[in-house]
Amino acid sequence: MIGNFPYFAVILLIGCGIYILMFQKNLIKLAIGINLIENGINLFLITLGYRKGAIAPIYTQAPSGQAMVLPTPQALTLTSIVIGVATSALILSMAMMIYKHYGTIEVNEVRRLRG
Amino acid sequence: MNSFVELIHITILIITIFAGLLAVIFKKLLPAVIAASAVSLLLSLEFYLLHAPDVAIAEAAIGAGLTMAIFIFAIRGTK
Amino acid sequence: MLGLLETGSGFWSAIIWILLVLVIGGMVIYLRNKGEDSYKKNTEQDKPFISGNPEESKESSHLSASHIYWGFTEALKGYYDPLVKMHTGHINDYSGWIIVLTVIILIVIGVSG
Amino acid sequence: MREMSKIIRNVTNLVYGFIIIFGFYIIVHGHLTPGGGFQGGAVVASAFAAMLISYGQLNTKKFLNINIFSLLESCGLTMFIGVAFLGLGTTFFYNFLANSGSWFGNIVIPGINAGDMNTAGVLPLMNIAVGLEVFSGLGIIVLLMADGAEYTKKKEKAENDR
Amino acid sequence: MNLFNHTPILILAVPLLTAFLIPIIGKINKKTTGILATLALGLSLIMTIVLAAKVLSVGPQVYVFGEKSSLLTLPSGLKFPIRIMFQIDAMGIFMGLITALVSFLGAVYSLAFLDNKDKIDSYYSLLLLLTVSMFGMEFTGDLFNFFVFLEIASMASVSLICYRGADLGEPVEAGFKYMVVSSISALMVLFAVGIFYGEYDVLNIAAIASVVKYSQLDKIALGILVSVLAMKAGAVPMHMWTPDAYSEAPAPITMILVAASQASLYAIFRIVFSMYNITLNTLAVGWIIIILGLLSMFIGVTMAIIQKDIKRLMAYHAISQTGYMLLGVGVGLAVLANPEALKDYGITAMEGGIFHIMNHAMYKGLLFLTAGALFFRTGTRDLNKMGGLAHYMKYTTIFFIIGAAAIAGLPPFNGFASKLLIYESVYKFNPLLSIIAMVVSILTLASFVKVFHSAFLGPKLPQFKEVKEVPRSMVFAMAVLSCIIIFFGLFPDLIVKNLVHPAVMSLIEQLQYTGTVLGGM
Amino acid sequence: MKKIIFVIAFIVFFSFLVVSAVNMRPFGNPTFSEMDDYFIKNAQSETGANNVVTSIVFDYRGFDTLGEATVLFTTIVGIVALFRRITK
Repeated sequence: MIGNFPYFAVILLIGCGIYILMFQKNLIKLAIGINLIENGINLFLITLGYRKGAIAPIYTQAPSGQAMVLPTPQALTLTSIVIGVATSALILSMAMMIYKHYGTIEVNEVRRLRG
Repeated sequence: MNSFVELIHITILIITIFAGLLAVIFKKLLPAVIAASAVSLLLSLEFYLLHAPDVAIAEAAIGAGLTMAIFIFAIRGTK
Repeated sequence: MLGLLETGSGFWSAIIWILLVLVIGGMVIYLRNKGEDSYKKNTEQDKPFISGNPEESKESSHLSASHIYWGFTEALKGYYDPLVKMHTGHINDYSGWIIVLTVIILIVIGVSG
Repeated sequence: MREMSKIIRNVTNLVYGFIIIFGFYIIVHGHLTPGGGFQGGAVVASAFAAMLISYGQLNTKKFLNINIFSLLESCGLTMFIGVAFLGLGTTFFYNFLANSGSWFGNIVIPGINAGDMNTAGVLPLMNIAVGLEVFSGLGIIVLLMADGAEYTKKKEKAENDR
Repeated sequence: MNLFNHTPILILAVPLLTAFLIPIIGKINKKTTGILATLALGLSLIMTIVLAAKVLSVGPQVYVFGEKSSLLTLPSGLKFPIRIMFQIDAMGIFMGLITALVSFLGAVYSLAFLDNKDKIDSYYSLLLLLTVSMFGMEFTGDLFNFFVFLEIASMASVSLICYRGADLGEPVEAGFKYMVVSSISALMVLFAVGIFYGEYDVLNIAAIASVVKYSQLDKIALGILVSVLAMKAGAVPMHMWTPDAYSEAPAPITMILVAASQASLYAIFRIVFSMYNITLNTLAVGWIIIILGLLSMFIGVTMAIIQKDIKRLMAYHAISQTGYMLLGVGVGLAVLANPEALKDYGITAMEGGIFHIMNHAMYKGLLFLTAGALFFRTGTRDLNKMGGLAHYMKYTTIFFIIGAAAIAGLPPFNGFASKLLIYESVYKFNPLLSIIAMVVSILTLASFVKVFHSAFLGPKLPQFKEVKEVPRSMVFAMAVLSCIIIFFGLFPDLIVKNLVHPAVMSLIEQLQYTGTVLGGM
Repeated sequence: MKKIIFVIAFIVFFSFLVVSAVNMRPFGNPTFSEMDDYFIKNAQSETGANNVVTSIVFDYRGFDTLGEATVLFTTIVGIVALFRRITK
């Protein structure tokens, strides 16, 4: 019934993010787009690690005799979440500094460097 | 039983996608940020259902809490 | 021999090249020194002759950078205009070109099998 | 950012201590229950964010100091890489304490058990180091961005709000 | 505990530890941070040379994290490694040498260039972190670890690009643009990592190489990886961030950024050669890389001619020189499945391309440093406002002439040696490509004649009366690079035989890379 | 003109993503899981931690975690340098 539906959720989130990055014209919106791609890829990794009818990979007071989901993607996702918040923080502080110097956060006007 | 869990998965994912689309189409920044934060929150729920409690805690605290806070600071700083 | 670079179809050696340059340069200097001896320094001979007009001041005679290849860019206007126009400075374009190129590469890889 | 109404401040007063304690619990029990340095650090930092939002950054600066945070952050990172260096007798990041019988070195019976704090070798140490680094680091980010929001926004607008 | 066995990790760990300690030390004394960073980078340069000697004499080195012995790679009963490891072969150490040298000289140059700036401790910390991330990208044998280091590299370079952003708007704009594109690239790399993980359940590059099948998903992953990493390397038409970032960063950082983008180039080669090798359609992917190279060469150089900002001009040249590397290696890849052609000219073409990486790092670094020296004394980067500086800055002029001659491929400098290798071998593959490469070389010379004329020649200008030669540490950094350029130009065979040829062979022969980990499976 | 190219590219890129989603192995049934089975089986005895994820994060892939902490540190140093006019 569920089929490959989670993967489609992943690519829809990535698609939303890339759409924002390609067509929307506000610096903070761009940060939101990157955040969405990030979330999509996190979901992708966790989905890869899921195993039907398995439990979380923690031995403390676990029900016995059941398979566990794959733990590696969870470790990778933890890394990628922290990297994601770091990226957002840096991008947003740069957007604030751009506003300080330029007085705008519209993409059309933030282009003194060209040619 | 099994199909019930799958139904919950599908529902959460559909709401997540819907929130993601809202984050795209909202022109105002604050609603867009809140929609993006809702995506994070729902994903954290989905992570829990996928048996990844470690990631769920991290996503709830960082993705939904802190990221939204810094986005709101940034929106205040660019007004 | 040291400094001998095999290129598959021949070789290149900077040291031999330098020796050759030294030899040829020596010959050129020798020939030059044998040349015209009526030239004298600090006379009318070494002043620039600009069709009888007085020499301009040195500051205004310096050609600034944007004028150096004026003719070149003017001749290739049809090439340069769209090229410069492509460098818009929009961030959307930056990310857009990445997607465009990714798509092209994916199509080429997919078609070629 | 100005401070919020008195209700919100009181609720924050009540809650944020518990949030911080819960964060440290998550950090310390990282090798037994879901959680660890990152998650716990993030929870503690979100308590700081709540405080910042309800009290305004001018008041918050009285009890949260960026200099101390940056010191803590460097300490945490140095401790983390230091623990990794200590494994250099065999290789970098070698877990030299596990199953050794000394600190955090109790041998666990493989399989499901109730959990013993005194296991896992260097992992609890690394959890604490990373937790220290993450909560102070995210704290710096939140504090600096709140300051930056005041710094970069238009000045006359800020006057109107007051 | 034999520290000699741990050189691979100490190369990274020493600058990393210094970077973590610098914020604490900076609170006590700001002046010492620069010297400390230089010392750490010098130490890691020495260790890199030691490791290079070991790799070139003994063979590829493997360093496993957290295993009982640093040589034990496979846990019992498994076919592939589970831990993160460093796999350092000749190609990796070749890039490592470039990184170590360039960042050490950058730190030395910064001592005078950024004297008395505020928050100088942050600057040195970020410089060390950028260096560490480049080492990590070049040494690592794990795909996810590569992503992490890619992320550190982009964060550190963005922070350094907008280091002047507290007072000026343009650096922040450049940093923002670079951040957006490098986030996309890093996330796409992570997507590809996810694809590999989902398909094969391995993350080690050598282990993936042993199981990769070139299925539909592998093709998508390959396309994404090649395109986003080519973007990080600055290939046309995704080069637009390059002039922005290179021109707005402080000069020593620009020099290191060149090496950082070459680390991405290295990653393309690593993925195409070591991971896929002949399972992929070599002709198609080879032509993709060749065409990217041609576009980069031609558009880069033609855009450079019309620039007025000296560092922007040099940045466009960096794009065009990247094209040469892509061209050389692309030709090698196109004939990879054809042993005769590979032996006839493929290996030579790759030698040219790989040798050009090192040469480019050296002369482009030198040129950016001279541009920085001009900026340091005159306070402007606009070529229209400069003139007659040769009267005041004798050493800088000499260094500029050496660098410009090297980039234009004039004999006897090093640019000529690598370009000659590329011309001759590419001519056998397709004469047209070789001719375009030569035309580009001529245009390069033309645009540097323009810079030389407008910045250094001409009469003394009144506004530059106070200008004098730059401080000693800056001259030292430029002089070292000039000496290296001249040495490489005079004895190119030493470098090609001892460093470049092993690097090329370790790329072409996949087993040399995977065999060290998987034991010849 | 450029916008049309971008729209087409976006659509084609999205369709490639759809292709990859269709070709992905079925949800919930990993084809290969040797590495993870090794972790689940041996993590407890090798590192002594009950939480397998933590033992991967800090032991088997500890170097990644160091890199991740470094990313956070890099960002903070960068932001401090960017906002240096305020913090003085």
